[in-house]
Amino acid sequence: MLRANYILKLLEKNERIDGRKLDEFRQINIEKNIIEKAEGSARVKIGKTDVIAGIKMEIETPFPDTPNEGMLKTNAEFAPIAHPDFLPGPPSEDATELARVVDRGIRESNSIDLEKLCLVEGQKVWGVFIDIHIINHDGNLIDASSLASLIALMNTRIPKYEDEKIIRGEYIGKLPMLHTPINVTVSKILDKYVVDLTKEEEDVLDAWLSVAVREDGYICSMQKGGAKGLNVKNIDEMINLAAKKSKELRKLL
Amino acid sequence: MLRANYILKLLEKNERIDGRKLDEFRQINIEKNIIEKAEGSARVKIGKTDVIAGIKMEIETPFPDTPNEGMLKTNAEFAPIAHPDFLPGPPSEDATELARVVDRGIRESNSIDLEKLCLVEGQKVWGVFIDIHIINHDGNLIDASSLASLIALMNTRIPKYEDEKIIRGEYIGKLPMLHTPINVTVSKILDKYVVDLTKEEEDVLDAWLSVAVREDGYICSMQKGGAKGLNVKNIDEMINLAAKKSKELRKLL
Amino acid sequence: MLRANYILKLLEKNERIDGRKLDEFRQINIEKNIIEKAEGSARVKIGKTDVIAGIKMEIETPFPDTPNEGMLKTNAEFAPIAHPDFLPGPPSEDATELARVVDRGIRESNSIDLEKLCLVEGQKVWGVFIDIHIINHDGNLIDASSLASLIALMNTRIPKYEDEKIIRGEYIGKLPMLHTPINVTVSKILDKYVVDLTKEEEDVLDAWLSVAVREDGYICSMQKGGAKGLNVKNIDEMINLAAKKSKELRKLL
Amino acid sequence: MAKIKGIELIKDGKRLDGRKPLQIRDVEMKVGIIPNANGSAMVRFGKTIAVAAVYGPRLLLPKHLQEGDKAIIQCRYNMAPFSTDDRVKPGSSRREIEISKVIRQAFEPVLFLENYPKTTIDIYIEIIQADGSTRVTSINAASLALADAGVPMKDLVVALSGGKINGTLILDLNGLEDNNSEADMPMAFTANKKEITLLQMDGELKQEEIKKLMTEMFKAGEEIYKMQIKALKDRYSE
Amino acid sequence: MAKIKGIELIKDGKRLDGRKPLQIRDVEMKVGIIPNANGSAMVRFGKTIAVAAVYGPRLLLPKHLQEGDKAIIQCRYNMAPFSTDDRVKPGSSRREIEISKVIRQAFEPVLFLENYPKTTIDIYIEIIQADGSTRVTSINAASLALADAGVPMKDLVVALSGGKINGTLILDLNGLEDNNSEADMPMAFTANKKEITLLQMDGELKQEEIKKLMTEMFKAGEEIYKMQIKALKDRYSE
Amino acid sequence: MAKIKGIELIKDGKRLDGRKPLQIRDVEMKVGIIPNANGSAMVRFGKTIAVAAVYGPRLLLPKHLQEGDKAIIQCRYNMAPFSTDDRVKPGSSRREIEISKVIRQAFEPVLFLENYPKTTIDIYIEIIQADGSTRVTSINAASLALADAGVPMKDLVVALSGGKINGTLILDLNGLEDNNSEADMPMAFTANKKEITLLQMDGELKQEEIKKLMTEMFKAGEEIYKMQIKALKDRYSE
Repeated sequence: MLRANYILKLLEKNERIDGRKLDEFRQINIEKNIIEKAEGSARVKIGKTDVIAGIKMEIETPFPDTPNEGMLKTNAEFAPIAHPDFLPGPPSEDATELARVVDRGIRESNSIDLEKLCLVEGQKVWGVFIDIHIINHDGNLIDASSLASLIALMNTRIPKYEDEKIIRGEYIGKLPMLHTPINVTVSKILDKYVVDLTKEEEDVLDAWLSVAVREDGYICSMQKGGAKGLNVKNIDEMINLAAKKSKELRKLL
Repeated sequence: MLRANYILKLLEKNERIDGRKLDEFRQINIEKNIIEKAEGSARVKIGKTDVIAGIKMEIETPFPDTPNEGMLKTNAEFAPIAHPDFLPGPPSEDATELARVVDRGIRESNSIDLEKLCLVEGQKVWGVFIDIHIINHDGNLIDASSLASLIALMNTRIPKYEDEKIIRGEYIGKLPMLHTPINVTVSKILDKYVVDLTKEEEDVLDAWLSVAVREDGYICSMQKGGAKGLNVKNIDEMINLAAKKSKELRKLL
Repeated sequence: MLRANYILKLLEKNERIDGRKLDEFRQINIEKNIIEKAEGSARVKIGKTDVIAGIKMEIETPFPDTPNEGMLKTNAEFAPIAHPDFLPGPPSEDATELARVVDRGIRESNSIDLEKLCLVEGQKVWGVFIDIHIINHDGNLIDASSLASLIALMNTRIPKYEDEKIIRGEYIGKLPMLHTPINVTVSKILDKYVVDLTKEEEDVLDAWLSVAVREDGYICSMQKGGAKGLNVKNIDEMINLAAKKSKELRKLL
Repeated sequence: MAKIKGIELIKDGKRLDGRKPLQIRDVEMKVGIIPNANGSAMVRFGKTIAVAAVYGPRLLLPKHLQEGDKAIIQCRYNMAPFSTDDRVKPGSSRREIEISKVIRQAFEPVLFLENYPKTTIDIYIEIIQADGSTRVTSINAASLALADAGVPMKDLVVALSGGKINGTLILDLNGLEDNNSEADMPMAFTANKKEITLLQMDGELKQEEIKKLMTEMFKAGEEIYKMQIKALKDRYSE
Repeated sequence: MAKIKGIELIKDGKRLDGRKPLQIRDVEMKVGIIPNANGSAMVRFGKTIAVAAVYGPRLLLPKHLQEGDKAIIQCRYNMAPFSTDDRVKPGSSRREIEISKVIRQAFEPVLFLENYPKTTIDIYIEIIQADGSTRVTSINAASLALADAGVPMKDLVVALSGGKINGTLILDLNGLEDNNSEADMPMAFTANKKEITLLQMDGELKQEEIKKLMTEMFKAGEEIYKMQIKALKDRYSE
Repeated sequence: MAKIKGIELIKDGKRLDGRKPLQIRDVEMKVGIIPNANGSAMVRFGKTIAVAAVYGPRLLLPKHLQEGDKAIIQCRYNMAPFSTDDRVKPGSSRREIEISKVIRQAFEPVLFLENYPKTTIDIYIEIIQADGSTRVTSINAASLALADAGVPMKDLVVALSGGKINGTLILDLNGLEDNNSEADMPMAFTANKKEITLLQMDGELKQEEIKKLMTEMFKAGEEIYKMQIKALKDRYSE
């Protein structure tokens, strides 16, 4: 509690416990293609937060109402290595939300050209599986996971498919990408807007808004969280800040 | 406990706490086709007990030993809205029993002409899914659920099936029904036979016998419950009462 | 604890609580084909330990990398009838290990000629399901279960398969067997090697080594267990003892 | 045992396995087969084999499940994967959950649960082979297992199935009969007082048929009771 | 309601169900429909029907889940199997888990949780029929159920969805619109203070469109709020 | 890495990846990679990458799982969905449950569990990429993570796999070799005392071959031990 009070006191003076500005991200470190067995992969570290996204391509039956489109499935695991509170077992509510927010950012922005992933209409399409594995949790999992997933997708290759078999290790080309949404989560603490919270900052936030911004400026998904409300002005200013920060993050792609 | 004693004391005098006669049902209220999205549906209220049954028609693979018959599957959910003791989670033992008793009444009386539900022998048949949703539980769930299921089935329409797709909202006719079993549960409390127990009456019962009676007088299924035994005379008299009450309930169809 | 100390004290003098020698099995009782409905079955009692293995043959899709081989699946259930500590529910860690150790002994020794179990390459093969059911647990479940499984397999008949249907009760021949691995588990207690432990002996063991020995002397699988380590000399001597005892047990086939 | 269209289950007054309508199958009962259990028994009706074990009364944990003024009965009926024609997948099906419940209730009337507060009496049943009438075979096994465990009972519980095939009332349905019968009626009752503690029925029966069938079932139950008594005596005279 | 390629959802300024872009569907609200619950309500937007029940504040068990200084909210949003075109399999999907979470958070800001330490306030929602906008319909139902339960609230919570079809901003998406929209934005807010307690968006919107849409949603929210008040009055004047 | 009929895994004394029979792959070890954990490490053998984290000794809850006189070890070995050719479905397979158990037992002999009653030492392992020998790679990572956590150990645990391909004894099987080998023998042992704490074998080996293989594995284990020591020194000299 003393720590929490200290964080709040500093914020009142527009200061943060690690010396950052309110709208400043921690250092971001990106490694691409770290998993040879995956069709695409990326590891993103934002400060001490450490996330791996791996992409597997599998043959699936398409959904009946989109018979000529590939499928996208996103899964997040809060591996128990990553935080003392993470326990083995089925995905928690938070892991489920994380996977769905990342998924929507990518899906709703039409990042992947799913129509190019159809092999036999109504019968066989490529399934793109995004698996997010948290290695260390020090806050801002949504932005780190979204970024890792996007970069992994951008580096994903489609394997050869011959005689009803996937030939792993041989590729016919890259995953066709149409758009690159960047997710930025802005939090409100007291009357301040803050980005890229550490875990201990997250423990004192009032509300957060996660915004996926496309390269053309379109907003493609939003999710509000936290135990307090936000007014229209808050939302507007938080989207502004998210849009601004998304441009900075975009340079990392 | 005072309440329980009071109920028992009244029963000794052939009286019930809500003024009903021992063989008298509470007021029954029936609404048909309340769920447009379902192929059939009914809501049955017996006193404060409130149950919805919805029928969904889906394409299924038939069982190997009945390759030209449709399938019937019955499921009951004790939705946590319905009683303070109902909790979210997989079906309880009681919900499982309820679903199976309702299912057997309908299945064993040959209510549905399952042979007319075959599309391609051995490959494709209509599956008839009865889903029972308890909205408020004030006793006698079996009779209420059985009645709701039967009425829902009687109002079920078979959707169009074209090009391997179900066309929801367009129908080719009604579900072919052969029989209409009515389920009546008779309980023994002390040496009395009582029908349509409220929840607080159920808490003091000795034993119950649920009997499905067909329009031609045949008994099609029975289930005994409760922590005490019944002798042959009890059973005989309870079947008598169930048969008599089933005729009254049949008028509601 | 007194009992445990007594067991240990006796062992120091090379004696066991039931009068056996350290390398002596309890009486082994074998019944074959006790389950008519199973394609093969055996019940093995070693002292008070009582195990049934049943074999079911089912049609399966082969694994993609072995399209013309049958499949082997082994499952063990610690039925709650068998011991006060066994509770209903999904397989425990120990039951999982038991199933996998039995499975490996049979699989790795190429006991079954799986290539002869292919019906349609890449599409239909026979699946051989070994189900181990513990009836009473008084130690040495691995050896008893392995023996029961092997004998059940040796007595398994392949059902007729016609018009895409298994004709149960009619058979086309025996399951083709190539090898007969015998599993012997040797335990180390203090500095002694002991075989066929009872449950109360197992509670005081230091380490165990389970060894599957084929009729040609090849070792086909090993598994070490227990909370203490073993040195190379231990391992060597324990394999020696296992090999020796396997010859005795082999006479029971 | 599949459903077979138009199968004739009774010819010249004999069932397909040669039995007369009211004849029960060859029965075997053995008490005390599981050394670890407080009580146990195996009962076989024809090819149907049930093994029952009783553990308890023993302290029920976790505490919040305890009843302060009586014991609870926990019952699990389970089919071994190899017990049927097609392999049974491990894990409780809805059928098994329901049967576990009705078996538990078949014993509630005869046990002195109020004598063992905060405890559980666990009745575990494994169907080793299933050829019809498994729940009633289970009840006979559990009845013996409870007696073997020394759990005081007001009366032994006896169980069997009755039914109707091709218009004829029969006793002790086998699997083929069960799947093709016009009616199937399992029943359990106390051996002496004839209190019915389990009764289920599926199919089509007139009320008179039910009465008639019950009368025959009580009669046959006398025989089953004698076998139970004999099995218990054999156990204690070992 | 499937995704349909190239479907035109708006023609001559009218939506396929005849509504104007900013018109919400026929709404029905009924409070107190579940006698067993501490509070309950049914809310219908067009064909979408949500039933909510509130139990509590009641003691939370087991103990280790309790919060010493406040109540927790437990929320479950569940779709009835028959509520949609294709049957929904029972059991919580990932979608239902996420929606349960955001609905719970939609009420956290308005409840005095610190007044009820060690308890839980359970909000259970059943979607009886789903034709788009189910989560916002659920929130309106839950808001009424909480009021009916007498759980003190800082403000009622009002919810509706906005979106964009064929370039036009609309309110209250039905199922067909939801599945074929360019954007879908559910929102919940406190009726008087206009504090937004749930906000989600999927699709493609410019920031100005979001602002414009929110303005319209607040306006329509006034109407929904009036309906809530009326439904509560009807309940108490019964 | 599929099973391939008739594959020749060794030619002219060289394995398909160019290694000599008794040569282990390129190894990388890094300690302290997970800031939140009490101890952590990454170990890579060729393409096989394991990450281990240790939490504890920490109080074990709920209470009824505690051992009054010692700590328990809880171990979970888990494969990341993207770690293999075909995606691994999340959730513990039977293989993972067994491996978790044998890894746990590989450490029981070296920990002073009696010093930490009522606690748990949690060893969590994630396989980030799998190319054979994952369980022994995991043990090397867990050994370093335990040391990094400051959990006192009698000795470091060293692990590697041995096996036989085309009649030749080899060390450190990769995935292709594992799936097509004549024998696969993972082993873990204490670095100094050479106490074997994990030993498994699948395949066909003569007893002399097992002895010979173990001798080579102990030799190679010396090298792995040196790498462990170096990785720990690098950590503390950061």
